[in-house]
Parts: sequence; C-alpha cells; structure tokens
Amino acid sequence: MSAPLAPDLPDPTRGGEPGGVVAFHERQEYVGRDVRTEEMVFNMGPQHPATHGVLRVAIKTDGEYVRALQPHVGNIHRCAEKIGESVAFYQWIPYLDRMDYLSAMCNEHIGCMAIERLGEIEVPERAEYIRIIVAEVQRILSHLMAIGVYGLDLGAFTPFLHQFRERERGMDLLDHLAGGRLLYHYVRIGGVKRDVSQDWLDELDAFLGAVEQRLPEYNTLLLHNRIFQERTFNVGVIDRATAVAWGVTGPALRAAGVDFDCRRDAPYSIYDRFDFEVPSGASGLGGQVGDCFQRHWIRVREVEESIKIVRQAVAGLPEGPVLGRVPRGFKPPAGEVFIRGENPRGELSIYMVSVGKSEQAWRARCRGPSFSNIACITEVAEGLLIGDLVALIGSLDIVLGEVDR
Amino acid sequence: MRTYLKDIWHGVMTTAKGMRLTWRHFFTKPTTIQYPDEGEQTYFSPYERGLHEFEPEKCIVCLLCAKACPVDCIRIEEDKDARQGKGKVLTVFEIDYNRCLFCELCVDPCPVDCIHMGPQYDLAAFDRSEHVKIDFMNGEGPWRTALTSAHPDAGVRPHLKKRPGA
Amino acid sequence: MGEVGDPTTAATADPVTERALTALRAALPDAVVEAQLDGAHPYIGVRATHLRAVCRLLRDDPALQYECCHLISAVDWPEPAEGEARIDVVYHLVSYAIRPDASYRTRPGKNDPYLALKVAVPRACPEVPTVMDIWIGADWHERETWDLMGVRFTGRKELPRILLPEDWPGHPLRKDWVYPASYHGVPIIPPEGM
Amino acid sequence: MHVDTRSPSMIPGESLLDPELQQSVILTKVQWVKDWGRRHALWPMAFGLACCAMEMMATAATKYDLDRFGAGVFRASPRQSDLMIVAGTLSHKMAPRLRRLWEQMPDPKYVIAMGACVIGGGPYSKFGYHVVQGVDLIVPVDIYLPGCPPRPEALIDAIRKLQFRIQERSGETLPETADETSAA
Repeated sequence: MSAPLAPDLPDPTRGGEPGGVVAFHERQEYVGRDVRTEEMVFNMGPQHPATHGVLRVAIKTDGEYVRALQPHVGNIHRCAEKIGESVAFYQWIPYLDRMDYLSAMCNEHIGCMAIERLGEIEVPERAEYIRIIVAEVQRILSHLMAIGVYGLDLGAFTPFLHQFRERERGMDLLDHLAGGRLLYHYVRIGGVKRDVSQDWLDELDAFLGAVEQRLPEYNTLLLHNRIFQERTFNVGVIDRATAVAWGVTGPALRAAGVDFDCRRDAPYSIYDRFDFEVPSGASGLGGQVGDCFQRHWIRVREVEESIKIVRQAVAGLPEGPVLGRVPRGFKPPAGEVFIRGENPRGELSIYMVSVGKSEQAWRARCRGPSFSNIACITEVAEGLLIGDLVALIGSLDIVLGEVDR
Repeated sequence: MRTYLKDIWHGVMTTAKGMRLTWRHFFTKPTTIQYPDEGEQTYFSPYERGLHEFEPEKCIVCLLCAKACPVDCIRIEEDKDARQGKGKVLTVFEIDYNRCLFCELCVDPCPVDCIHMGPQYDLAAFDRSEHVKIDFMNGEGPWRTALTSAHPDAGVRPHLKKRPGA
Repeated sequence: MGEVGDPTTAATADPVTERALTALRAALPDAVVEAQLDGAHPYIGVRATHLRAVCRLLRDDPALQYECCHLISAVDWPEPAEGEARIDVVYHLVSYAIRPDASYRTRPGKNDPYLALKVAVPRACPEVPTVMDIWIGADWHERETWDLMGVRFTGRKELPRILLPEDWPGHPLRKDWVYPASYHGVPIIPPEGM
Repeated sequence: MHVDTRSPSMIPGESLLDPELQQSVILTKVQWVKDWGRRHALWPMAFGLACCAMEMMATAATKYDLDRFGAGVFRASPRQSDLMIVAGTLSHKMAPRLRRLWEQMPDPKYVIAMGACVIGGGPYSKFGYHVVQGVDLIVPVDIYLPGCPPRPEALIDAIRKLQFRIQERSGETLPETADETSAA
C-alpha cells in the first residue's frame, strides 16, 4: 500500500487568491482599470480532444475567461432505452456494456441485478463473489484510464502511457474470462458466464500487486507534481450544495464533501460483507474541498480501496455453481424495479417496468452518472479560464456513451 | 521575490523527479509487443469472441441461434432433405458482420454445439460485401483457417502467465 | 396495491416511503392519490397540480430533506388495464443528509433509501409543472423526458430537446411512434413489422 | 445524400499530366517515392466517437504502439491529418459534422471505418433510430473493419492493409504475409 498522500504535498501558494475562481471584472489587478474585451461565443467540440468524446460546449468568453457556457449532448444518442423495450431481457445485457464502455462489467452487474429482482431469480453465492471481483477490477481499470487521460488533458503525456501498461494487463485478465477486451458480456442473468480458475486468481493477485506497486509512480508523475497541482488546486470547485442540487454522484460528489457511497450506504449485491473505506473530500491536501485536485485524489484512493475489496472477495470465494437456473424464454411477472449502484463514475440507476407475460420490458430507463455530472458545469465553469475548463471537464471523467445512451 | 524563487525551485524539482522516473524506464524491458512480426504473439483468451466458427455438418437447422441474435444478423436458409424425404438440410448460413455485435448469444442455445466463436479477428476488408458478409457454406473464407487450426478450449492455459511485457 | 393503514401490509411497509407519506398526508391532504408501500418498488402517487407543493415540502422538511432529484422517467400506457390512456412521470428522490437507520439497511432487497413519486397525466395532453427551480438538476432530466417521451413541463422558460436534433419527428419512446424512413436524406432502416 | 463512393485514393492524382508522360520511367519512380512517403507517414485524425475510440487509444498506447507503422501521430485537427479512423457509433446528429471534418482534410485522404456500428449500424442496426446505418452513406470508406470493438491487432492489420493499398498502384501488391501473420 502506498504511503499516505497528504504529508508529501507542498502547501498551496497560489498568490493572493483564496478562491481561485474570481470573475474577470472582480479580479484585484483589474479593478478600476479600463480593460475592455469583446465577448465572443464559440464551440468547443463536438470533435475536440479535451471533451472525452463528442460533447459540444458552447462557450461565451470574455478574453480568456468563460462567462457562460452550455453543453450540448446527444451526438451519440444510441437509443439504448428504445432497444431495451424492443429486445428480450437477456438480449439487452450487451447493450448495457456499450452505454458506459469504460465500466462495462459494472453496468452489466447492475443491469442484471435489476432484471433478477424483477423476475425474483436467485444468484448463486459464488457468482455474487465473482461479480464483485470483476466489477472492482473494472473500477480499477476505469480509474487508471481516468488518471492517465486526466494527465493527457493537462499536458502530461507520460502517465497516459504508463497507466496503459497496467490497464492492458487488467484487460487481458477480463479478456480471459469473457473473450472480449473492452466489452465483456460476462455477467448474465442468474450469475456469470464462466467460472474462474486458480490460475486466473493467481494472475489477478499479481495484477493487484503490480497496480499497488505502480500507484506511487503515477502519484510522482501527477499528484505530487507541482505543475499538476498548480493546474488543479482551487480550480473548478463544486461545493456540496451545487453537487447535491445538480444530482452529481460518484467521485465528484465525494470530493465535494458528501460522504456517500452506494456500496456502503445503500449496499447492493454483497457489498455489505466487505470492509473498505470511502474516501471523501478533505481540506488537508492543499487546495479546497471539491476542486479538481480532490476529484483526482479520490480516484487514486478508490483504486487502493478496490484492491482491498478484491482481495477480500478472493479470500472469501466459496465453492459452488456460477449460473443459476433461468428458464428459456424468461418472462418476469408484472412489476417495477428501481436499482442504483456505484459505477466508477457515479451512480448508475435502472428503472424497469414489466407488464408480465412478455419477454420484453415495457420500459427500461437508465440514468448514467455522467449525465448529471456534466450538467453541472453550466454553473461551475462560470468565471474559469478556458484552460481550466479543460481541467474541470477532465476531472469529472465523463463518458459520453452514457450521457447520451 | 523569495516566493518566486521558491516556485521556480519547486517546478524544477518536480520536473526532475518526473524525468528521473521517465528515464528509469529507458533501461527496462519495453512493454510494446512486436505484433505482426513472427515470434512474439499477443495474448488471446481461449474464449476469444472473434469470427464465428461453424460446422455445417453438425447443424440441425433449429434456428435457435438466429432467434437469440438481438440484431438478426444470422440468415439461415433451409431445404427439404431430398435423400431421406424428411428432415431439413442447410443451404445458406450467412452472418452479416455489418451488424454482428460479437455478444456470443448465438452460441449458448445451440443444442448440438455447432456454432462457436473463434480467435480470428482480422476481418478488415476493402469492400463492404467482401468479408463483411460471410456465407459459411461456400467458399474459402477466413473462417476455414480458423476451423482447421484446432483451438483448445479451457483447461491448461500456460500462456496466461508468460505474457510479453507483463 | 397496499392502501395505507391496511394491517396486512403494514408489517412489510417501506419505512422511508411511509415516513414521507405521513408528512405529506399531514401537510397536503389532497395531494396524494395512491400509495404503494410494499413490494419491489414502493411509491407515492401525487396529483400533478400539487406536485410542486409536494416537492417543496419534501425538500424543505427538516426530517425529510430530499435535496437531490436523482432521476425523472416517464412510462407510456396507451392501453392501460384500467382507466384512460396515461403517461406516468416518475421522480426518484434521494437524501444525503438524512440516512435511514441500520435496521432498515439490513433488510434484504429494501436497502436503498430512495423515494419514488408518481404523477399520472392524460396521454392526450401530458403536462406536468416543472420542478427545475426546486432541484436544478431536474433540468436535463425534464428536457430528456420531453425529448423522448413528449411530456411537456410547464412553467419553464424554454424546453428544448436534448438528445435528438431539434427537427426530429415525434418522440421515439412513445409506444405508437413510427420509425421515419429517412432523416435529411440519410435512410433509417426500420425493423421488420414496424 | 449523394456521395461519390470512390475514394480519392483510387483516383489518379496527376490527371493534369499527359497519360503517356505518366508512364515514363522517371515519373513512375517519383510516384513510387511519393507513395512510399505517404504510406509511412499516415497521420490519423483522432476521431473517437464511442467504444472503439478506447481501442484506438489502446492501439496508440504502450502495448501496441501504432508509431511503429508511422501512423501514430494522432492529430486533433483535420487539416493536419490524412487518415480518418471513424471509431464508434455515428449518429444522425453527428453525421453532418463528420462530413464537414472529412471535407476539411487535405487530399489524399483515407477513411477507415472501425467497428460494426460504423460499417453498417452494427448492434444498433435493428432498433437504433438515431444511428446512421454505415458511414459510407456519409463519406467514402477505404477499409471496413468489423468487430465490436475490433481488437488493436485488427486495427493494426487494417492500417497495414491500407498502407499496402496506397503502394499498390506503384506496382507493389498486398503480400501474403498480411493475411498470415494474424492467424493466431
């Protein structure tokens, strides 16, 4: 386990600006001076490397400062909800993968849980443990990607290349189980597709050890890096009230100081059997609660916690079957179900309505966490520098596939 | 002034720290695999979901795979068996890779295990109809080589441990 | 459907929904239409005219503090088993300040402390008052519900589409929506039988 | 929307020259050198739309290192790139922008359609009302690459095939090895 991060960090010395986000006309050096700039409206995206996909942001700028901003989404709206109503329950699972393609296993896990609760299907104990293992490995991979790509956004190319080394290794692990590198379709209704072998568990252990060993390396490159700190301290602060009102979830919510994690506070599956910490925003790190730095720091901490969970799950892995009995032509009784679970990016919620005697759902509603997370930049980004806007969007770690679904 | 110099010092130091880390990797074994060259193979799962492998002689034309497909990409045409007078015989078994999402749902319901997914992945074609729509009954498509190269199923996986760059 | 006060369902009733229902009954007696307290998805049915008052109460009551509108969804019922054609608008609310106690959490299957509100509106004229000023996060959810299901939220300044282009024909998640042949000259292949 | 489905790469570039002159020894050699340069300096445009973009990034990253083939300089701007890897689902809302970005690319330009969604609607071909059923309805495509998503090896394979295609008109044909190496 890496050393605690806080003592290493130097104090924030960001001139005389406590808040960081100071509107242009209020900035000390310009008060009373006649500085005139013209407002300009332009588009960032939909094809822009810093928007993590096809997000279009219309920005009204005043010089280098963002005055107002409006994100436009829908550029990869892929009709997941319509498809959920049109295909059979078991056929919808691969589409859940494609919603948030960086956390496919977690999506499958929560989607299958919703369908299982609708049809009152029992899941074997071993399958539950395997689901937790693969979901947490997926969380590690997703956070590694987030860490690397955030470095890329801020101009550091090296961490991106470094994290891909571990990420490839983890993808090979999941590839071995599922047969796909990115989209797995491994979790099925009633359990998981295949059992894990002892070889695989050994390799998993080696992978966890490698990640643990390499995390300090990433921290040297990013968290402890002075330039990175300067770019992220006090930038894009999402405070508690803003985060909650906009429905922000996941690391961004916890960075804002809300100590809430679905895995602990609304436990689904068997998460209540594991012992892990939920990191939330702290003021001792430098910067302030809810800024970009804290969101990044929470991801790093969550990787450590996920490693803990996987180790506990592997230790407690019981024997038994991995796929329960699901009747062919599965038709759940009429009813409704609402399930939310913690994805790497926040809470994925699925609300399903079944009318009974039908292979298809009547309504399949999903809420991707990024949808609300990206909505809040309308309020937060006001007064930021354009360069800091990139830092803000990057720190939210959005995946447009689930914003648009 | 003091803060200014301290800032410079901090900037230089963290950069140096990072560069030390970067340079250390200059002397380690490279992670990159020499993919298309012979000798170094990339890692494949024994359950790799690549191009389908299909054994026409086993197929009993039950159409379960076509029904399980969420996008209807499997086209099967059948005919009356002329020799025996009853039963059906397969004439066309076509998978449209314009649509296939490699989800493996067609493999599960097959009662005789005649369709499975193989490790063949390089389907790149110059024409949309060239490889992308494959009739498994005719011709010598890439699926043939996949079929003949006997692919071991689960069990021993020695290559899981010695992977390049791990 | 378990009516409130029914002795048979009282034992399995969802305490989170029950607590909210008691508060609503006390403050706004005619707002609640129906309530389901047991089962996989407990909810409170609310009259559309009283929705804003209900939401404000749920947010501001210090014992409830539903400070986050987690999800807004809509379900289309063109031919329901009873009554006329309607669209249900479902609100899922979450409180981070007030957490349920430990005894609630350990009960299997009911460990999620959300609160669901249901507003049934006629399908011919689906209009619901906006809650955007109560929870700003409802903004995008309302836009999406309008975009895909065609529920109009009144009282907002504007209600643009969010996912689909502005000139898209119809609202795709309505059950009677037909696939268009093409959009700006690019064909859309409709599924068979549609 | 009517589009010319012939890619510019298939149209002879020096049509201003006299056809007889084009066949002369020196010009053929010059052409060969030009194609050789083009082939080994493909600058792809990072046109990541959805899931396949992650595999495109993986291809460019540590393990697969697309730079070994001279195609790893991902550009954010269409004006600096000559290869567009359309990776991910193309929606009706995005289609005009794709066309516009393609038009901004300088000639000669090549397009790789990566993933099932882009080559023909893929998973969304049946019920996806908002998904364009194949990017070749919008821009001409040189290489179709199925897979959902294709493995990085498959993308490397597609790029190699494209490179041989570029050289093809100088007399070099697609060697057998391009097919053999990938039979795992």
